[in-house]
Amino acid sequence: MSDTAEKPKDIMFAQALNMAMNKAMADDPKVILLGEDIADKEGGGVFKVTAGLSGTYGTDRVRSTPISEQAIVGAAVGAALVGYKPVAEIMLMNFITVAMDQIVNHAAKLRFMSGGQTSVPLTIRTTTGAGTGLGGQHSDMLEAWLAHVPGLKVVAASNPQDAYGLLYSSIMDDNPVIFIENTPGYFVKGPAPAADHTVPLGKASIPREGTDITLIGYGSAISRCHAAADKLAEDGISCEIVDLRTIAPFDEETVLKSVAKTKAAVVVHEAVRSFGTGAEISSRIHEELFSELRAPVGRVGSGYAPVPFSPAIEKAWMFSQDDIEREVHKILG
Amino acid sequence: MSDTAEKPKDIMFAQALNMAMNKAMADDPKVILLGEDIADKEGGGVFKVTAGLSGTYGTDRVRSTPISEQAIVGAAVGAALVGYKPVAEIMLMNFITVAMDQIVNHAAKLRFMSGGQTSVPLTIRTTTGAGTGLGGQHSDMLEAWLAHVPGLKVVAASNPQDAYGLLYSSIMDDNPVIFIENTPGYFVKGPAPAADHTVPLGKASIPREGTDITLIGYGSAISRCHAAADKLAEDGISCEIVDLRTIAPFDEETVLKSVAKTKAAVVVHEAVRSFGTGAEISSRIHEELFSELRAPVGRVGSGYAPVPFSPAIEKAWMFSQDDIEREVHKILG
Amino acid sequence: MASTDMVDKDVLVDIFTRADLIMQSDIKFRQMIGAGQLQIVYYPVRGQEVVSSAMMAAVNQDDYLVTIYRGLHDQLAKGIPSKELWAEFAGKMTGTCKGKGGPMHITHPATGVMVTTGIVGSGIPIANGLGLASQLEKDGKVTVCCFGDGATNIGAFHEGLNMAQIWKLPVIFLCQNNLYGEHTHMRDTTGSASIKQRGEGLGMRSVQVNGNDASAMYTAAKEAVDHARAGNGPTLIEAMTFRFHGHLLGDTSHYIPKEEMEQAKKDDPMPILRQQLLDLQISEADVAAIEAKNAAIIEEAAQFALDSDYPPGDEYRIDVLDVEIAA
Amino acid sequence: MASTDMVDKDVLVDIFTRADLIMQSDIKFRQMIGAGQLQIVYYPVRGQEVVSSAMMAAVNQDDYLVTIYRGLHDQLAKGIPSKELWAEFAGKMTGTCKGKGGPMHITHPATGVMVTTGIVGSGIPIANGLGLASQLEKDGKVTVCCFGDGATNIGAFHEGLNMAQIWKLPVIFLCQNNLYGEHTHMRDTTGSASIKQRGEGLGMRSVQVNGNDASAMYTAAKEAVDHARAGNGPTLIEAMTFRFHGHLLGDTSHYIPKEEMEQAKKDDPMPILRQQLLDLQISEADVAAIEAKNAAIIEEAAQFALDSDYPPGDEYRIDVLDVEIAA
Ligand SMILES: Cc1ncc(C[n+]2csc(CCOP(=O)(O)OP(=O)(O)O)c2C)c(N)n1
Ligand SMILES: Cc1ncc(C[n+]2csc(CCOP(=O)(O)OP(=O)(O)O)c2C)c(N)n1
Ligand SMILES: [Mg+2]
Ligand SMILES: [Mg+2]
Repeated sequence: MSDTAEKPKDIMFAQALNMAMNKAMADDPKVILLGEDIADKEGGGVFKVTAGLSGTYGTDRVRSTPISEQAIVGAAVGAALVGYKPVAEIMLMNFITVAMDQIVNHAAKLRFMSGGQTSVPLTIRTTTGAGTGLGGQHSDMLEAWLAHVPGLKVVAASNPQDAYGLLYSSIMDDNPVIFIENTPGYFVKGPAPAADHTVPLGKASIPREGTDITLIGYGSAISRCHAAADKLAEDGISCEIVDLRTIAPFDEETVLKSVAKTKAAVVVHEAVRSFGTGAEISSRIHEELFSELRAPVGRVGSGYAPVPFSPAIEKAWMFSQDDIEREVHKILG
Repeated sequence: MSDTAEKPKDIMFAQALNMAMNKAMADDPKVILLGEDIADKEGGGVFKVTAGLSGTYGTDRVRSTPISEQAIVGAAVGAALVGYKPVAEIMLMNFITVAMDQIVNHAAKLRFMSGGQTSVPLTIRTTTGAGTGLGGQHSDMLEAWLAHVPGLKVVAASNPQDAYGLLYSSIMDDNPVIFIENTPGYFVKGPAPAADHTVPLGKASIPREGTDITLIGYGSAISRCHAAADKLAEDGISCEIVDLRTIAPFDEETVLKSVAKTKAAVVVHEAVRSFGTGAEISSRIHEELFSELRAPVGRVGSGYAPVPFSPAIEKAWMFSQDDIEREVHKILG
Repeated sequence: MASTDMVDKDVLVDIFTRADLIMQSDIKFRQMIGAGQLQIVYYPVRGQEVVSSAMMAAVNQDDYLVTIYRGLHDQLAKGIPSKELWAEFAGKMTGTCKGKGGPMHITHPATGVMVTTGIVGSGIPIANGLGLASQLEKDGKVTVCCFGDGATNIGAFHEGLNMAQIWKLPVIFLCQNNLYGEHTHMRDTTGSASIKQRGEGLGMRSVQVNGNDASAMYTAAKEAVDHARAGNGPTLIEAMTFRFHGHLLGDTSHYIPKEEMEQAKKDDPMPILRQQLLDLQISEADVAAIEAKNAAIIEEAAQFALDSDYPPGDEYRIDVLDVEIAA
Repeated sequence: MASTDMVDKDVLVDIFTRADLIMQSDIKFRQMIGAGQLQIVYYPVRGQEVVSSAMMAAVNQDDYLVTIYRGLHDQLAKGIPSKELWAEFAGKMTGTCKGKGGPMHITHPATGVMVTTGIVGSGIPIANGLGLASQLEKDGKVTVCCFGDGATNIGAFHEGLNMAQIWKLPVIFLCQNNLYGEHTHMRDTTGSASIKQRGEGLGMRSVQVNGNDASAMYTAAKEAVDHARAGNGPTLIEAMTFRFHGHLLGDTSHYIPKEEMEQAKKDDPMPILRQQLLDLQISEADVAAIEAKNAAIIEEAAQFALDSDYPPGDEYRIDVLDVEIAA
C-alpha cells in the first residue's frame, strides 16, 4: 500500500467500488441503487462511482433522485423491508445530518423493534475527507456517531481490493451498513481484485506485521500508517498495522491479539480526536490488556475545530504521518 | 442527593428549569423560547417545563411552533446570529436526528467559518432517558454525537440546583449549548436554588469525596453513583463522585485530580456503553495517569441494543446501580 | 368536500365490523389502563375509527400499511390479530414483536403492517420504499401510509410526497386530519388552508373528504387504490376527523374549546354508522352479533396478553443484528 | 409570468453596475483558476447576474442576505467589498473570514451577508431566524434568502416556508431557477409544474418572474420587499434563469442539450441589459466607464488576494468557541 506507483493491473479505488456494485447487481436482481445524479444521464455520479450501471441495469434499478436525503434513505429502508438490497448514496457524509432519523431511528432499529420479523439489508455509501479544499461542511468524518448506534455496521476500506470485497459484503449483508469512502482517496490506485475476491465484515486485516507497536486505523489512516511505519523502520522501530475495515462492531480479537504481542498501540483516524472512535478502541485495549502494556495507548486524530478552508490551517488541523511518528516515539520512550 | 425524601424547600427538577428560564427572560429581553406546545395555550410544554412563561413574557417571546425541528433550530440559529439568545426546545432527544444539520453544520460551525464575525449563542433543551416505557424511538442518549462536534458545548445536570445554574449559564453563554434533560428525572426533587445561584459551564463538581475510587458521571448517572457509593461504603469502600455537569468540553482538571488521588475510576452513563462518552473520559485518564492507576478505568453504560419496550428487557439492557458496584469490585479486586 | 352516495351494504357492514372492533378495543384499553391492569403510554383512537376502517376495507390484506404511534385503529382495521397486538401492547413475549417494540412500534408483516413509527412524518419516506418495491416487483400491491395533520409540517412529508409523485409510486397518503397536533391547533401551525392544498402544491392528486362518513371515505379510498393499482401514482387523502380523548391518555384536552369537542361528539361517526346499517334493514340483532363477536375477540385478546409471560431480560441481545450479540 | 414596464433609468444603471461587476468577477475567477493562480472549487454564476443584482437593488445594505455555495453574484450584488471577498476565496488571512470559511461560507455582516451555506436548503430555516429577530426588534429589515430549484425538494424548504408564512416573517425566498440541480433537470425531480406552485401550496404569496429581465425582476423584488416591510409577510419569488458554465468549474454541462444551452446563451441577460441602457440614451462611454471601474475593482481585489498572507496554522484553535482552544 505504501508503494503508490502504478502497476499494470492497478485500478482506482472508485473503480473498485463500481466493480463491486456491478457484481452485486449482476448476482442479485434485488440490488438497486438510489442517489443524486447517479444514473448515466446525470453523469454516473458526481465522482462517477456509479458510471455505466444505469446503462447495464436500467434506470429502474439505478435511480437518480431529487435532493431529498430523507426520502432517499427512507425509500431504501422501505424497499429493504420487503426483500430488496438497496444501496443508497448520500453524496457527502455531512449530508447524513439531514437523514439521521431514517438511519438511526429506523434503519438501525426496525429489526429489533419488530422482534426480528423484518430486517433492513440496506447499504448507505457516502464519501468524505479533508484535504479537498471544500471547507467546513463537506469533509467531516462522522463515523463515531454511527458506531455508537446499535444495529448499524460501519465499514471503511483502505485500498481498492478491500473496497471491492467490503462493498460487496456490505450489500449482501442482512444488516444496515454505512460504507464510508474517502473523497481524495477515490483516485488512489492499488492492485485490482479478482472477480471473486471477498472480504468478510467484522474482520480486521494485518497488512504489515511488526513487533514493537501496533498502529490501528481504517480508511484514510492506513496509508499514513504505512508511511509512518516505513519512516519508523529507519529508526529501528517495527510497527504492526491493523486495518479495522469494519469500524463497528470492530474485530476486538485481532486488535487485542496484536497488541498483546507488541504491548503498545496507537489508534489513528482522520476524524476529530476528541470523542472519536479511537477512544473506544483505546478503552477496550486498556480494559483487556492493562497490565501488559508498556505505556498507555496513544491516539492520533484531527484537531478540535471544524474543517478549515485555507490549506495552511487545514494542514495544521488535520491528523498526519508526523503525528503518528511523534505519538509512537512518545510511547516507546 | 441520595436522600430523595422531600424537604420543605425541595423543588422538582422541571421546576428548576422553569425558574432558570424565567430569570434569564427577566434579565435579558433577547432571550426567547421556541418549541412545540411550549406556550400556555398549548399547556406550557408537554412536560410543563415552560409553563407560565408565555403568560409573563408574551407569545412573541415564547412561541409554540409547528412540528418542524429543522425550522425550529434554524430559526434559533438565525436569531442568535443577530444578538438574540434563543432557547429551542426539541421535545425528545431522538428528534434531534431530524435537526442534526442545523445543529452540526450550522450552529456549531458558523462562528468558525465566519472567522469569528458571527456567533451562535443558542441553547437547545432536549429531554430523554429510558425507564419510561416509551420504547426504541423516545429514550436514546445521544450526547456522544454532540460531544464529538467541535464548537458545541454539551451540558447535563443531575439535580435541581445544578439544573437552575447550568441552564442559566447555558442561555447566557456565547456558544451553542446542548442542554440534556432526563425525562423520568423531571419529577425528582432536591433542594431549591437561591435566585442568584450560578454554576459555570466547564466545571465539574465533587458531590461526594472519597479515597478508594472515583465514580465519574453526569445527569441520570449521578443518583445511581450515590446509591452505589452508599452501598459500597458498607463494604468499606470509599467512593469519590465527580459530576461532570458539562460533558463537552469536559473538566479534565477536576477528573484527573480526583483520579490521581484515588488511583482508580469508573465512568458511568446511561448511554450505550460502546463508543459512548465514557470511552473518551477513560482514554484521557489512561493517557495522563497510566502509571498511577491500580487497574484500568472501568466503564458502565447500557447494552448494545435499541431501548427495549418491555420492562424486563429494558431493565436488563439498562445501566444500573448493580453494574456500578460490580465494576468497582472488579477494579478494586 | 364532494358528497357521495352511500356504498354497498356489504361494504358498510365490513367497515362497521372493523370500526366497532376498534372502538371497543380503545374503550377496553382505556379501562384496563385506568384500572392499573396495564401500565403504558396510550394514544386513544376513539373518533377516528371510520377513517381507517373505510380505508382498509378498500385494500387487501397483503397490501402494505405504514402507520404511527396513534395506529391502533389502522392496525386493527388492517386485520392484525388482536391477541398478538394486545400482547405486544402489554410487552409480552407472545406479542407481535416479542415485547421489544411496544405500542408505538407494532409490526406484523403477515397482515401487511410493515412499520409503526413514533417519529412524526418518518413513515412517509419508508412507505415510498414499499411502493417502489411493488412497482419494481409488479406485484400490484398498494401501500397505505397514515399520519396526522401535524405531520404535514415536517420535512419528510414534503420529500416523501414529491418522490412518490415523480416516480408514480403506488402509495396512498392518508392524512387523518383531527385538527390538532398534540395540543396545538392546525390553524396555528399550517400556512395553507388545507392539507389537500399542500398535496396540490406538490403536483399530487389530492382529495379532501369527511373521513367520518363511511361511504365518502370508502369511495375516496377506493378511487385512490384503483388509481395506484392502475399505475397512475399516489394520492393524498385528507380525511377530516377528530379525536375524543386527547393526544395521549391523561391529556384533558384543555386546549380544545368546549363547544368544539361537544360538536365533534355529536358528530361521532360510530353511532351514525351503526344507524346507517339499521337504516339499510340490517337487524339490530345482526349488528349486536357483530358487536358481541368483537367483544369476545377483545376479551380473549386482553386475557391472552395478561396471561402471557414477559420476555427474558437477555432478549435484548437478540434481533439487534442478524446474529446474537455476546453478553 | 406577467410582463412589466421598464423600471427607472437610475435603477437600471444600478442593476447593471452590480451585474457587470459580477460578470467580470466570474470571468476573472475562471481565468485565474484556469491559469492555476487559484486552486479552488468554483461554482460559476455567469448567466444569473441580473437576478441577484435586481433583487439587491431593491433592498438596503443593512438588510440581511442568506445564500449558498453558488453565491458570488448574491454577495457582490449585496455590496460585499471585493478585496475581502477575493482574499477569502483565496484562503487568505485578509479574507472576510480569515480564510477559515472559504468560497462556500462567505460571511460579512457589515454588508448584511450573514450566512453562506454549502448544505442545500439549509439557509432557509436560518433566514427565518433573521426575519424573526427583525420582527421582534421592529427594525424594519428584510431578509433575502437565495437558493436553487433543486433545493425546493428538500425538507428544510418546506418547514422553513411554512414557518415564515404562519409567523408572517419579513423574508423573501428567492429561488433562482436555473432548471438544473447539479446534473439533473428539474423535470426529473419536481412533481409540481413550477416552484411557484409549491409556494402556493404552502399558502405563501408566490410569483414567477423572468429573472433575467432586469425590470421584471426588480419589480417583483420591490413588491416583495414592500410587502415584507409592511408586515404582510414573506414572498416566494421563482426567478427563471440559467447557468452557462455548469455546476462547478470543470463540469462540461454534458447533461444539457446543445440547443437548450444555445438558446440560453442567446438570451444572455447581460448584453440585453447593456443594450437597454444604451436604448435609454445612456452613452456607450458612460457604460464603458462603469465597466472600467468594475474591472479596476476586480484587478485590485485579485491582486490583494494574491499578495495577502495565508493564516498561520494554529488559527484553527481560534473561533471554535468564544475562547481559544489549548494546543
Ligand atoms: C419529529 C418529531 N417531533 C415531535 C414529536 C412529538 N410528537 C408526537 S405526536 C405529535 C403530534 C402529531 O400530530 P399529528 O401529526 O396531527 O397526529 P395526531 O397525534 O393528531 O394523530 C408530536 C409533536 C415526534 N414524535 N416526532
Ligand atoms: C443536503 C445536500 N444534499 C446534496 C448536496 C450536493 N449538492 C450541492 S449543490 C447541489 C445542486 C443544487 O441545485 P440547485 O438547488 O438547483 O442550485 P444550483 O446549484 O443550481 O444553483 C447538490 C445536489 C448538498 N450540498 N447538500
Ligand atoms: Mg392531528
Ligand atoms: Mg439549479
